[in-house]
Amino acid sequence: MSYLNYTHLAPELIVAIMGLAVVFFGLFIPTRFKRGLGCISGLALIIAILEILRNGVLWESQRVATYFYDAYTIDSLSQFFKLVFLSVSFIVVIASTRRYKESRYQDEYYGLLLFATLGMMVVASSNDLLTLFIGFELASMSTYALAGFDKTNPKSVEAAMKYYIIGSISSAILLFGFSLLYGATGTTNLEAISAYIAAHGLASTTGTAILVFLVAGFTFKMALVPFHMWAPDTYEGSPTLISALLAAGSKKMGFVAAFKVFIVALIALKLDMQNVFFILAIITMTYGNLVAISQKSIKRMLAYSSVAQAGYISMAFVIMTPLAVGAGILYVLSHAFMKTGAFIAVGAVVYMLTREKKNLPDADHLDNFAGLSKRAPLTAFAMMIFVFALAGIPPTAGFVSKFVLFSSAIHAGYITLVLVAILNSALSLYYYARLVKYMYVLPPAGETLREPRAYLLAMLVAVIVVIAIGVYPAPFLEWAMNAATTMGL
Amino acid sequence: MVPLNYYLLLSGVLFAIGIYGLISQRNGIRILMCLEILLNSANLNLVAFSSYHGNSTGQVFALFSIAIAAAEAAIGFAILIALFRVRDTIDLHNINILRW
Amino acid sequence: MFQDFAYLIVLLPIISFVLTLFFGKKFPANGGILAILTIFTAFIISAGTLSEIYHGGVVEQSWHWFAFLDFGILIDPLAAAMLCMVSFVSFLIQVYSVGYMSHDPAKPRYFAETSLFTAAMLGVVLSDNILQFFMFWELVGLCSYLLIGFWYRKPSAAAAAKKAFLVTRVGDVLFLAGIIVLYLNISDFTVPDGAYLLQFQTMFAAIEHIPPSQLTLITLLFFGGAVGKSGQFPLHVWLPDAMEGPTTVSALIHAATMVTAGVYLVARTFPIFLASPDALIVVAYIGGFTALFAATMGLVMNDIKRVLAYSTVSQLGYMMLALGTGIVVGAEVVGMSLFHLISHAFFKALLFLCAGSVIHGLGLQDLRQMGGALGKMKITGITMLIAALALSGIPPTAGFFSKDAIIEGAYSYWTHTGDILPYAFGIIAALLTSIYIFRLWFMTFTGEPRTDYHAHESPPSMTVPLVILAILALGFGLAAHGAFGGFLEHTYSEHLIEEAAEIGGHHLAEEHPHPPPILFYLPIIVGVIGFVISWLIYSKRIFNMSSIISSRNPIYRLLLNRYYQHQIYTEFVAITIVHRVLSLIGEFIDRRIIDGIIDGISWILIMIGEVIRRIQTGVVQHYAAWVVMGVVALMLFLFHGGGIL
Amino acid sequence: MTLPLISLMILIPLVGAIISFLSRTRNQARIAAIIASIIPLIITIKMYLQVDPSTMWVVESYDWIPQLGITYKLGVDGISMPLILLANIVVPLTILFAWGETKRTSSFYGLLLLEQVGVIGVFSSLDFFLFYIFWEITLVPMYFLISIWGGPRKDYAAIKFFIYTHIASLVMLLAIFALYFIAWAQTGYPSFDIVHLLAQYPSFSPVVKDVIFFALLFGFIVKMPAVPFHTWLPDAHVEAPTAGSVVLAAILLKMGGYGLFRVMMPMLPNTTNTSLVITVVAIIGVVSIVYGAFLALAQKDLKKMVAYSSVSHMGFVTLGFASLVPLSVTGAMYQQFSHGLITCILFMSCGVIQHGAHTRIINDLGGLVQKMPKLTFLMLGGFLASLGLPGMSGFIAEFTVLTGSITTLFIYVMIAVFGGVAVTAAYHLWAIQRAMFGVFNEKLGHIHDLAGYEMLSMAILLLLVIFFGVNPDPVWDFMQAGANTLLAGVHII
Repeated sequence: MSYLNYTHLAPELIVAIMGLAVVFFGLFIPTRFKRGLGCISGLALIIAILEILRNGVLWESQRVATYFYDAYTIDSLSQFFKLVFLSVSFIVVIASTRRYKESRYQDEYYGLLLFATLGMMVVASSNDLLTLFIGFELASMSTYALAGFDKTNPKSVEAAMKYYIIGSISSAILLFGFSLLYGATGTTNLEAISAYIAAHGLASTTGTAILVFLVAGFTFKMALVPFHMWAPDTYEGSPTLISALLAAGSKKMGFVAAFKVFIVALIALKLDMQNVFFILAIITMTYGNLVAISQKSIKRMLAYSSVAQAGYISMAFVIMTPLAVGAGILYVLSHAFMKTGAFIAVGAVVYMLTREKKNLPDADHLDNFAGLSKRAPLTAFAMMIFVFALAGIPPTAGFVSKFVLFSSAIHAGYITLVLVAILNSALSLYYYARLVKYMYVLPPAGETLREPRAYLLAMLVAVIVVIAIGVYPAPFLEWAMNAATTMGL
Repeated sequence: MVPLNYYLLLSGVLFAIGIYGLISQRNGIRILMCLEILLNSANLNLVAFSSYHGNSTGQVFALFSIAIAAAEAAIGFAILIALFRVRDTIDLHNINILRW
Repeated sequence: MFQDFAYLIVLLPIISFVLTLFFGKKFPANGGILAILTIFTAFIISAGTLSEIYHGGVVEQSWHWFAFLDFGILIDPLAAAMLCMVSFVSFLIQVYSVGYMSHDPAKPRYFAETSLFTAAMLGVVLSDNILQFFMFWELVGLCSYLLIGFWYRKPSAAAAAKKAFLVTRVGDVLFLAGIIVLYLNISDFTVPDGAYLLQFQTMFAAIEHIPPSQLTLITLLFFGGAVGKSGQFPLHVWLPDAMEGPTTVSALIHAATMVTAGVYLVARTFPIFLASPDALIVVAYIGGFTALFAATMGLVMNDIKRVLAYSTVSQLGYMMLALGTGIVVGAEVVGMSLFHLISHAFFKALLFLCAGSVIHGLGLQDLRQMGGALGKMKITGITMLIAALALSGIPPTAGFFSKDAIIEGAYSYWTHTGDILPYAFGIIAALLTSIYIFRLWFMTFTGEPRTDYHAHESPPSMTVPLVILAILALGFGLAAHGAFGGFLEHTYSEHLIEEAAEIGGHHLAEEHPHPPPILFYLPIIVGVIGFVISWLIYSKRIFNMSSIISSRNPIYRLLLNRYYQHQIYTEFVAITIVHRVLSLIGEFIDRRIIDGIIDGISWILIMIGEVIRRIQTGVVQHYAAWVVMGVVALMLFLFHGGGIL
Repeated sequence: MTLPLISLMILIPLVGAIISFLSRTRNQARIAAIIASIIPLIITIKMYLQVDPSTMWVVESYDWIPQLGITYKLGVDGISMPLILLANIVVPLTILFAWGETKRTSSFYGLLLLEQVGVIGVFSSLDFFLFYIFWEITLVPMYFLISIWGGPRKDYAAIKFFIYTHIASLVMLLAIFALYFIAWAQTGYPSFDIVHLLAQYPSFSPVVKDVIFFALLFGFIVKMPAVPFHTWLPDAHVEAPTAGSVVLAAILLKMGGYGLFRVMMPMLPNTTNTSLVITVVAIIGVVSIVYGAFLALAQKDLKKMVAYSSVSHMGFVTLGFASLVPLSVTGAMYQQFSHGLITCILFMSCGVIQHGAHTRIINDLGGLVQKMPKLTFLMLGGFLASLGLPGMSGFIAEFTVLTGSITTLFIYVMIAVFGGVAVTAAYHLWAIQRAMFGVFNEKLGHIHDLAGYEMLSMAILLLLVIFFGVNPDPVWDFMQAGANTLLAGVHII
C-alpha cells in the first residue's frame, strides 16, 4: 500500500505548505518583519533538501514509490532534479533576503518562489502528462510573475511580457501536442503511452507531429534555438536573482520534462528525436556562443552562454545511451550551480552599484566589472570560479560534466557532434576570459564596494558545490547514473 | 455523431487562427485573446479525443487546462497593466528595449 | 712522469681563465702573471711528455663522460709536437702581452680570454676522440670571437668578431655533419677493447668497414671544418678582418692556435683522408689555390696587419697543399705539413709581434704612412727581416726547409699524376710571398718617414720574445729538419697507412725522384727574385707605381677590393639572400598566412556573431514567428529529410 | 610510513600559492613563494638520490571516480624525473629573479606557484584524467600572468594563447576518450590509466589508431610548439612579463615534449603506417628547426627572436622523438632539460634589458655592455649556450639528437644541420652584437646594471647550463634508462 505512505512526498509538502503559509502570514506581518519570511522559506528549502538526502532514494536505481494512480512517482531521477531545484531556490532565497529586505511585497515574492519550486518538483516526479502539465504551468506562471517583480522597472516588465507570451505559446503548443498524444494512445500515463506504442505502433505522421509539438514546447523552457528567443531578453530584464532561478531552475525543469516524455514515453520515436536534437544541439551551442561574444551586458552574455550550455546538455538526447543521459543529468546539476552562482554574482554587483546610485542604467554592463577584483574581491573570485567552470576549466564541475558528456558522445561514436561541441567550448573561452580579464586585469572602475553578506553566502554555497563536483565527482556521478537508469534506457 | 476529423479540423483551424493572430497583432489584449484561442483549440482536441476513446482522462485534462488558462490570462493581464503603467502603451511592437 | 700530468696541460690554463676572469685585478700584472705561469707549466709538461715519448709510445688516458663517450687524452708524436709549439708560442705571446697591453684597462679579461684560448687549442690537440676535438674546436672559435671583439666598443671589432665566428661556424657545421655521418657509419661497428666510439683509434680501425663513398663524404665534411678554421678559400674571409683585435691576439690566432687547428684536423685524421679516393686531391687543390689566391691580395694591402693576415692564409694553403700530396708521398706529409706549421708559427708569430711592436712604437698601421723606422727600432727591424726571410723561404731559415719540402712534395705529385697545377700554385705563390713581405719590410723600415711620427723602441718584455722567436725562426729548421720527420713518422703505423692507401686506391711512391736542378733551386730562386723586385720598387723606387696603383686599373681594383668578397658574402649572401629574402619570406608566411588564417577565423566568427544577434529584434511577435517557423521547419525536416545520422 | 612525496610536491606549492594570494605585503608573498617553491626542489633531490630510473617508482594510487575507472595515480620515472627537477629548479629561480616585482605581488608569486603545481602534476600523472586536469590548470595562471603583467598587446596575446592551446588540449581530450572507450570495450573494464591504455592501443583497428595518434600528436605539438602551430608562442612571449615568459618557455613547452615521450612514443611503432608517421613527425621537427631559426633571424624584437629560437630548439625534440633510437630519444629529453635552463637566461636577459632600456628593439639598443657589463656577461653565456656551443648543455642535446637520428632519418638530420645550426649562430650573434656591443646609444639614457637577485638567479642558471654541458651524466643516466624502457617495448631498436 505504498500510496498510503506519504513520507516520500515530504519535500513537496514542506514547500507547498510553507508557500501557502508565507503568503498567508504575509497579509498580517508588517514590512519590517517580512524578512523573516525569507529566512523561513530558506529553512523550508533546506529541510526539504536534507529530507531528500536523508531518505536515500538518490542511491536507488529502482523506482521507490508511486502515488495518485500512477501519476506521481518517486525515484532517483525525480529526487535528483528536486535536489537541483531546491538547491537553486535555496541559493536564490539566501541572496533574496538581502535584495528584497525592504520590499513590501516580500511575502508574495517568497510565496511565488516556493510555488515555482513546487511546480518544478511536481514536473520532476510526474508520471502523467496531466501532472506534468500542471507542474509545468505552476512553475511557469510563478516565474512569469517573478520576472516582472520589479514592476516599476520597464525592463523587468518587458522581460515578463515576452516571457509570458512566448511561454504561453509554448504551453499551448505543448498542450496541443499532449492532446494529440492522448488522441493517438488513449492514455496520459507515460508508461502506458510507451506500452501502447510498443504494442500498437504509432502512425509516422502522427508521431512526427506529436514529436515536433512536444519538442517545441519543451525546448522553449530549455531555450534551444530557435525557441530560445525569449531567454536572453528575459534573463537580461528580470531581476537578476530571478534570472538565476530561470536559467538554473526553470530551464532544468524543461530538461527533466523532456527526459520523462521523450525517453520514458516516446522512446519509440528515438531515431527522429535524435535527428531533431542533433540539429538543435549544434545550432544552439554555436549560436549561443557566437552571439555571446559580442554581448556587453553580462546578464545577457550569461543568457546566451546558458543557451549554449543547453545545447551541450541536449547532446544527451542525441546520444541516448545510459552514460550520456547520466552525463546530461550531471551536467544539469553542475550547470544549475554554475549558472545560479554566476547570476548571483552579477546580482551582487548590480545590487552594490544600484545601492549607491539608484536607477543606474545598465548596472550589469561589462564596464562595471572592470577591476572588480579590487572593488569586491570575494564576488570577483566567485565569479571567476563560475566563469571558468562554465568554460570547462578543471578542477570544476563544468569540466567534469563536459568530460563525462563528451566522452559518452565519443563512446557512442558521435565524433562530429563532439567536435562541434569542443570547438564551441574553446570559442566560449573567449567571452568568459574577457570577463575575467575585466575583473582581474583592468583598473577598478570605482570605489571599493561593501559586499553584501547574504549574496556572499549564496555564492559560497555555489562555489563549494562547483568545486566539490569538480574535485570529487564520484558520488554525484553515481546519483546521476542512478537517475538515468530509472528511465529504463 | 460528428466524426472525429471534424473536431480535429476545427481545432486545427482554431490553432492556425491563434498563431496568425499572435504574429500579426500588435495590441497586447488581442495577443492574449489569441493565446486563449490557442489553448482552446487544444482543449477541443482533448475533449474530442476523450469522447472518441471513451475514457474521461481527456475531459479531466481539459478541465484542468481551462482552469490553468484562466490563471494564465489573469497573470497576462496583470503584466499588461504593469506594462501600461511604465510604458504608457500596450503596442507590443514598441516594447523592444531588450534586444540583440 | 710528465705524462701522468698531461691533463694539467689543459686544466691549468682553464684554472687561470676562471681565476683571472673573476679575481684578475687582485693578481700581479692584472692576472698576466697567472696566465704566464700556467702556460709555462703547460709547456714544461708538454716538453717533458715529448721527451718521454720521443723514442716511441703514446700517452693515452680516458675517463667516462656520458652515453658512449669518454673524455680522453692522446699524445702521440703529432700531438706532442703540436703541444710544445702551441704552449711555447702562447707563452711568448703572453709575455709580450704584458708590455703590449699595459695601457688597456681590461687586462684581466684579456688574460682570461687568452688563457681560455690557449686551453681550448691545447684541448684540441690533446683530444683522443673526434667529438671532444670538436668541442674544443668550437671553444677555440668562441675565444676567437671574444678576443677579436675585445675592443667591443669599436663597431668594426664587434662586426669582425661576429664575422669570424659565423664564417668559421659554417665550416664547423660541415665538420659536425661529418662527425654525424661518421657516427652513422660506425655506430654498429664493434669497438675494440678499451676503446670507444668516435675515438680516433676506433675510427681508424673502422676504416675498412666504411664504404669509400661515405669516407669521401666524411672527409670532405671534415675538410669543410678545416677550411673554415684555417681560412682556406672560400671561407678565408674572416681572417683578415680578425685583425680588429689586439695585435697579440692576431699573433695568437694566426701563428699558434686557431688557424692551425684546421691543418691539425686533417693531419689528425689523415688515414681516413688517405682512404678516401678523392678527398686529398681536393685538399691539395684548395690548399694550393688558397696559397696563390691569398698571396695576390697580400700584394696590394696597405694595412700592415692585413698583409700579414693574407700571408697567413697563403701559408696555411701551403700546409694543406702538403697534406694533399699525401696520396703520392704517404704519411710523410704529416711531418712535412706540421714542420711548416711549426716553423710558420715561429716566424708568423714573430712577424705579428714585430708588427705589433711597430704599431706600438709608431702608432700607425698604414704602410703608406710609415717608412724609415729602422733607425729607431733596430731590434724590431732586424727580427722582422729575419721573419720575412723565413717566410719567403730563403735558406737557411726555418721557412726554407719547411716550404722546400712541400714544394718538393708537390713535384712528386706532379711526376706521379701528371698534374702540374698544385706545383704551379706553390711556386707562383712563393714568388708573390716574397714580393709582398719585402714590400712590407721596405715600406716600413727603409726610406724616409712619410708622416710625422715619433718612433721608439718597445720595452724589453716585448723585444725579448722577438729575439727568442727570431732565433727560432732562424735556427729551428736547421736544427730539427732531420729529426722532426723521423719523430712524426711514428704517429701512424705503416700498416694503417698502407691499408688506408689501398682502400683509397692510391699507390704510394716508394722513391721520390729528385727534381732537376733548375726545379730543385726554383723555390730559392723565386724567393730571391721577389726580394729583388720589392727592393727595386719599394726601396730604390725605380718604377713609378702610380700607373699600376690606380683605381682605373681593373686588376688592382679587384685585388684591393679583395675580389669583392665583402659584396658577395656579406651584402649579397648574408644580407640580401639570408636576411632580406629568406627570413622575410618566413616572416611574411608567419604573420600574414599562418597567423592571418587564425586571426581571420576569429574575426569571421566574431562578425558572424555580430550579424546573427540581429535576429533578436526585441519584438515579441517576431519571436513568436520564429517559434512557428521552428515548428514548421522541424516538421518539414522530419517528413522529408530525417535520417541524417 | 612513507610520505606521499609526489603529492607533497604538488601540495606545497599549492599551499604556498594560497598563502601568497592572501598575503598583505610583498615581502610576505615572496618569502612564502620562495619557500614553497624550494621545498619541492629538496624533495626532488631526495628522490633523485634513492631511485632506479628504469621503472616507475614512488607510485601513489587512490581510487577517485571508480565508475569511470579514474584514479589518482602519480608516479615518476626516468622520463619525468628530470623534467620535475627542471620545473623545481626553474620556478624558485624565476621567483628569485622576480624578487623586485612591484605590481600586484601577491597574485604574481601565487600564479607562478600555481604553474609549478600544474606542471609537476602533468609530469607525474599516470592517469589520463589527472594528466588532463593538470594540463589544463597550467593555462589559467599563464593567462593571468600575460594579461595582467603583459605588454601593450597583452589582450590579444593572452586570449590567443588561451584559446589556441585550449583547442589543442580539447582535441587531445577527444583522442583520450577514444583510447579509453575502445580499451574499455576490449578489456571489459574502464580505466584511464595511461600505461594500461597505451598497452591496449596496438590492438585497435587501423583507422582508429591513426585518428587517435594524430589527435594526440596535435595536442602535444601545439604545446611544443611546432610549425605550423607555433604562432601563439611569439605573441605570448612578447607580451608576457619576464617571469611569465621564463616559466612558459622553460617548463610549459616541455609538457608537449613530455607528452610525446610518455604517450606518443609507445604508440608510434604501432601505428598503421609507421614510416609515414615518422616522416610526418620528422618533417615537422625539421621544419620547426629551420623555419624557427630563419624567423628568429628576421625579428627586430629581441624577445621575439628568443621566442622563435624556442620554436627552433624544440624542433630538436620532435626530431629526436621521431627517430626511435635510444640515443636520440635520450638526446631529445636532454634537449628539453637543457632548453629549459638556457631559455630562462635568454628571457631573463630580455627582461632586464626591457626594464633598463625600456625597449627591446634590437636596432634601438647598442653598446649596452658599457652600462650593463654583468648582464652582458651572463647574456652572452646564455646566447652561446643557445647557439649550441660545446661545453654547454645545449650542445650535448643537439649533438646526441642529430647523431642518434642520423641512422634512421638521414636526410632530415642533414637539413637540420645545414639549415639550422649555422643560422642559429647567425641570429644569436647578430642580436648580441647589435644590442650589446658597439657604440652606446645615448638616447637610452641612464641604465642600471641588473640587480643582485637577478644576477644570482641568472648566474645559477648559467652555472647549471655549464655543469650539465660538461657533466651530463646525472640527468643523462635517468633519461637513458627512461628511453631504454620506452623503447624496449618498441622492438624497433
